[in-house]
Amino acid sequence: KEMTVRDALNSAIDEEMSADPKVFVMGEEVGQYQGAYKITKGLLEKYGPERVYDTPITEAGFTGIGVGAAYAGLKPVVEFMTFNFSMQAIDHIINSAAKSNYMSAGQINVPIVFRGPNGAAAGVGAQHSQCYAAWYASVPGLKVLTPYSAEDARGLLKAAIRDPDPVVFLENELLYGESFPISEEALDSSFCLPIGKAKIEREGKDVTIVTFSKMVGFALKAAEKLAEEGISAEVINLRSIRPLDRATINASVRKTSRLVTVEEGFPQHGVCAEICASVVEESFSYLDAPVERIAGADVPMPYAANLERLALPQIEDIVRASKRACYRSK
Amino acid sequence: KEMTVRDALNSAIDEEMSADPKVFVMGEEVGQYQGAYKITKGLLEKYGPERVYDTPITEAGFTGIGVGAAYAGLKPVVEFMTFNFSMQAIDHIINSAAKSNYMSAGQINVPIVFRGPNGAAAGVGAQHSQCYAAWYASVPGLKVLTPYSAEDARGLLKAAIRDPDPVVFLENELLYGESFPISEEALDSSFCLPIGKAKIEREGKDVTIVTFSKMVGFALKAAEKLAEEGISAEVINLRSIRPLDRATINASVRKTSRLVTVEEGFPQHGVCAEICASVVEESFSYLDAPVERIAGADVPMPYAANLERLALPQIEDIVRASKRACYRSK
Amino acid sequence: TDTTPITIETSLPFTAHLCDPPSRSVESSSQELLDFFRTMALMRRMEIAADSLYKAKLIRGFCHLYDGQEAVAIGMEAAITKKDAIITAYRDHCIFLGRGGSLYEIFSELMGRQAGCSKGKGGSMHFYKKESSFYGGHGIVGAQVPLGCGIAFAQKYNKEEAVTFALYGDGAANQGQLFEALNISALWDLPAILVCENNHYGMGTAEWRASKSSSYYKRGDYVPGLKVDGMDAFAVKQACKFAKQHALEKGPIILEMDTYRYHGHSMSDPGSTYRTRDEISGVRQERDPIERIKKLVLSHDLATEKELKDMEKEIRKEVDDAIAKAKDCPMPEPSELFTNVYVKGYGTESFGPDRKEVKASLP
Amino acid sequence: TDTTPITIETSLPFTAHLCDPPSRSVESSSQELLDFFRTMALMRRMEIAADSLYKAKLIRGFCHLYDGQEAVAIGMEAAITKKDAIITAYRDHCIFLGRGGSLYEIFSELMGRQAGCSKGKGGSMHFYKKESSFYGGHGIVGAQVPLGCGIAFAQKYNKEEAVTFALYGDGAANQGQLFEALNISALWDLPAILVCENNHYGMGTAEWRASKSSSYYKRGDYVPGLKVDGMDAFAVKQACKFAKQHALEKGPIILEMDTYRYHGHSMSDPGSTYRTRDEISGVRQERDPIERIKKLVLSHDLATEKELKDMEKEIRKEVDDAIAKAKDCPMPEPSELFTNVYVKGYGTESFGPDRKEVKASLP
Ligand SMILES: Cc1ncc(C[n+]2csc(CCOP(=O)(O)OP(=O)(O)O)c2C)c(N)n1
Ligand SMILES: Cc1ncc(C[n+]2csc(CCOP(=O)(O)OP(=O)(O)O)c2C)c(N)n1
Ligand SMILES: [Mg+2]
Ligand SMILES: [Mg+2]
Repeated sequence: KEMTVRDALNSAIDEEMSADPKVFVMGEEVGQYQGAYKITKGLLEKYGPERVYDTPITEAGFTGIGVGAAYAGLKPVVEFMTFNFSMQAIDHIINSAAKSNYMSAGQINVPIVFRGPNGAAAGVGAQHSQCYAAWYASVPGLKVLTPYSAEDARGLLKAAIRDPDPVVFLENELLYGESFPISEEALDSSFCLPIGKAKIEREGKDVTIVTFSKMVGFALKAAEKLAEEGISAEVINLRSIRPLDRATINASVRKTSRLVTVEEGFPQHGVCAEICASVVEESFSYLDAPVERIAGADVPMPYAANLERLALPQIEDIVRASKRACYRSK
Repeated sequence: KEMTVRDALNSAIDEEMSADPKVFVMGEEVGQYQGAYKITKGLLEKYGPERVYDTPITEAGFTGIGVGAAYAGLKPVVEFMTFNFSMQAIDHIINSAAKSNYMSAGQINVPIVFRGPNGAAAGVGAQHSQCYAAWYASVPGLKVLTPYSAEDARGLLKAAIRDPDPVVFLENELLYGESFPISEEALDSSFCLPIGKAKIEREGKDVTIVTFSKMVGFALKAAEKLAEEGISAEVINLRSIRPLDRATINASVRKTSRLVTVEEGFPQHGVCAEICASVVEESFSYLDAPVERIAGADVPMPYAANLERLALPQIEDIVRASKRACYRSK
Repeated sequence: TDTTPITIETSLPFTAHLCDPPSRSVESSSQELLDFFRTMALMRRMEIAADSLYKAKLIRGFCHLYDGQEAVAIGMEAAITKKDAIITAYRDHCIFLGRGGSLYEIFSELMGRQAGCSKGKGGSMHFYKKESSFYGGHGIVGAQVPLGCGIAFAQKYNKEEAVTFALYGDGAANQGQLFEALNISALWDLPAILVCENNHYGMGTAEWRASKSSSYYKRGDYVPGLKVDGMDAFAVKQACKFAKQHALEKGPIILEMDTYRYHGHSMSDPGSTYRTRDEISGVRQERDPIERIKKLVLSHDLATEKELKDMEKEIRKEVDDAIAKAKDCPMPEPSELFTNVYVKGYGTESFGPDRKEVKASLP
Repeated sequence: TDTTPITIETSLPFTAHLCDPPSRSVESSSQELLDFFRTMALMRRMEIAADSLYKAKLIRGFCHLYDGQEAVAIGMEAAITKKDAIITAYRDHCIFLGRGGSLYEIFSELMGRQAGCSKGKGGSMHFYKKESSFYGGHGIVGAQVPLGCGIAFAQKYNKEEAVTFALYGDGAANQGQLFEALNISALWDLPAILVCENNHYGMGTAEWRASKSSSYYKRGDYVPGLKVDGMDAFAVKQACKFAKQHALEKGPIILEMDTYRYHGHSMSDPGSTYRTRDEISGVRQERDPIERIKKLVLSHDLATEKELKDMEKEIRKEVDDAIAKAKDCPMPEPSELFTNVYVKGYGTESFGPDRKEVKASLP
């Protein structure tokens, strides 16, 4: 059986809304328009305007309202049309949501999900292509999830909605239409994935490739190519950037002794940098080669198709870096 | 001769305003009140209300206005009362300032400085203590400077104001009142420090300690203690987080073979993580020990004095980590 | 307790925007009058004590005092129930007290002790009392307004027949997120009451220097508003009653409370560089909210000067006792550093500054 | 060129807020009328062509078309000089053309070619022409309004006697930063003109679903405003002239342009799920801005139907030629990936995805 990421997300929200009357959806165009990317399709019709709220284009205002509703015990699922626009509301995500439980010593918890497409889409230019994984994942009090497959999308979104803490849920527009095999278990309405646990997507013994979101697909393709050349790559899908599953990453590197990290976002202070630091801290003596990093180019996203391609990690970059890690040239 | 960081900043702005009529100052309480932390003291009186603007408490609005003025060729120096409030305006810093020169292929450059205290002060709690160094320094198009001493403050702020690109200038409230020796050269109105160059504050041969802002002082004190125990520590003051002076860091580590990184901000995806990644990428084979990281605790900043102390790096943490790097216990 | 009804006339008429103002005659009782006096005097004394503790370095960081503005807290509380929610900014000590918080919790929090209302983790700006619908205590100017509208959203969602009061200053009144939240609240008929505590200064900036229009009760444009003498607890009470009714029936409304802070903005501000001492003493003499109630108590023969003096002595002792007790209260346990980061930490690791030395598994 | 003066009556009266509306009689000339027709027809043709190029996958990502709204660009341009600045959102092709940009630059940018006005690096939403004071081309809803006020700030600072027009949509009109910028502009008397292009939908949301008050010309509260028939280029011209004068003398003003977009919001939106086809065709038939000018041209005997048809043919060819030329234009050089990140890169290293493979020293 197969399912698209879009349907996985849609069904996850649908099921959680049906299970818990405190769950509601808000955001720009999520209702009548069915969602700019149709993730919330059918929800308005099914649950009515008391559960599905179209907001004006005022991220600070509606995010603040969402967080306030969560203070009072509701479970909002707030859509950002893209995470680029979350910058307008970031103070509420950080100062009003992430820190409240701590500042109030546990009085005010904030069961809210902020979700939407994150990172680069295709041809949308510098202001619409940023990846916010590292920013949000740097903040204690937040949980940051990054699904890759349909199973990830369903299992993690359902877990996020049920979670009593604020969750930043970073999707990828280019994955919405992709189909993935899905198990019966994952289709069950009780299905949930554990927050904070990475998934080993492919086992291997020569090199560990750690990544998340769309790049998991690229890493898997790179692993296939590497296999053709006799290199056995283990691919780790982080699923959760915060909490970060340091144990799984380090266990894998202790086995393979080689690490390649991959992300689409800007490199400096990124997710890759943290993974490198974590492995150097915990498994330094196991490392047989420098940690390799493949990331978005250190420039704003250009529009032109050829430049855009150069600005984003490609499968061959992952292959090349993996070979370097294994001291194989060409 | 000695000078406080406050006077260094104040004189830097003053001199640049006097040198270039396009330089003006704006922010909350910067004029009549002389600045919440008195950095802009005397400027209103000296330059009048056409060069010094008190703004309403509307960071998004006045930052956007500052950036627009820079589009049109003025050189605004925008004060955030603290950088925590820059989150309200972060979209303008990232999308309107950092990316414009690129998106316009060089037509719209943005000569603006965003400055103010960053990171933890004393007893101000979770919403007023965040360090934004890693966030801003992850963004291509921005330059991010972090002065420690009075000389840094003068030389870097003057360079920032003269720079044709947007600069995020992260000060530290607890350093404002500190006095530092200052050279005649640094007092000259032509004085400027190069952007993107780190400073070796203390030479050493056994371990490299890399840090910035207030933690430079802690690292220097740690180095003294280490010296008493026969460990010679080299202390690098980054001064600039973006561009990051990878060359100076790596050269030092190639000499000492050991690295301790220190920052006050949250650890995950922080400045330390990037330094570790950079050294692992460029100088892996020179490393004789795991890279050590000392950073803010991975929690929102607590108010109580004892917890706050536990949440922030202390000199003894740096000493301990340095000894670990040198394989010395106790 | 003597609950003889008394009718009190507000000092000034209300000025209304897009609504009919309520009557100037406010229903009260002898008991309420005496309660008002006592609680306001307690608030005043508490804030003065906090000032001293700050100067003695027992309170750190920011500390924003409410003296001068007590009538707003008192009048609002008298009009509503604990099911109605309140949210405010950093100037939150007296609101917390009004919602039923204790002096001991307050002073403990201010000094960063275990018994603090936020166990010492929040500090002066971050008091909460969720059980009586007090949602803090927020440090980012303006942020509490959308948050408050969100609480109102939840009240409506849950069909609670309760409202939320979101308090903000004249400085905060220019914040864009306030206009965003107001538009949404109006579209969705949320029972949100925006209370602008206009104390005429945002830190060191006089209202007219920060606001092109300082008619804050009209700044909602299409949202009704009422201007209220915020130094008159009965005017505040009447306005809040009116606003609650309005909010339940028709959605958001703005109340502008004309008030004054005696202290500087926070402890580092002497509060006298941007306004004259004459201005401050003029307000104290002519508009002081406690003096007004005192006069009413006396003119209605509800207590003698001597009885009120005794009450004040009692209050002073109450405050001193709470401070003494709070001083004896220990600081938080070091392990508290890692609690409350999450409700559900899934046992993941969290780190102190030196992660090889201090690590915790999050509960 | 025939500059015989002609006086044209605006289709509708202006509705004013806190100001006296300008006269409905607009001064023009035969030349101007013909110019209006030609430029608007060119704009229309250009946008239709962009639509086709998008469908042929030669344009990627977002692409927001302006057809229906041409009278705003044209009328505004006719009232001002190139020293006056304009800033807008992502729906920027026609504004750029109006400021003197060429079709070749436009189509090259849309297809990501070297000759694009942003060398292919910006894309549809990020056109600029600084030499004629066009400051873009912005993708974040509302952000361009404070930016525009900042440009006005610079004009005033430099004593330039010029003004800035900041264009935004009815959806953007609720953004808080707009109210923040307006307050500051009013306090500082900035020569900023906020132009709300009310095309009645923000993406798929009808104005009344997003705005409690959709009287956008009044949303500045204390700032004057004027409601204008945005389908009538002469009404727009008159309003912009009036606004410029006002802004120079008294500070900010809001112009609400009642207009309409024929296309969907961007290319993925069919534009017909949230409005009826009847509504669209009704506007086309009764209010089309080009038809209105055409009628004026004919009724003043400035050209025959035939001559206008010929002109349209010419325009079609002009557009086709520009497209053909743009298609021949190469993509940017790969080295352009690393240019323009900074004006001054200090020779520091920048990295491609694989930093051990692709590295650049920033100029
Ligand atoms: C977004 C933001 N900007 C700036 C500050 C710093 N600050 C704290 S209080 C204050 C003045 C607020 O004045 P007002 O809203 O009138 O409230 P009052 O203090 O008078 O009660 C400022 C500028 C802040 N906390 N948050
Ligand atoms: C801050 C932000 N939120 C959301 C978006 C996505 N978005 C782009 S255009 C648009 C609708 C804007 O409508 P309006 O302001 O009426 O302008 P129009 O497109 O009608 O010209 C939306 C929601 C964005 N670009 N920026
Ligand atoms: Mg105030
Ligand atoms: Mg619109």
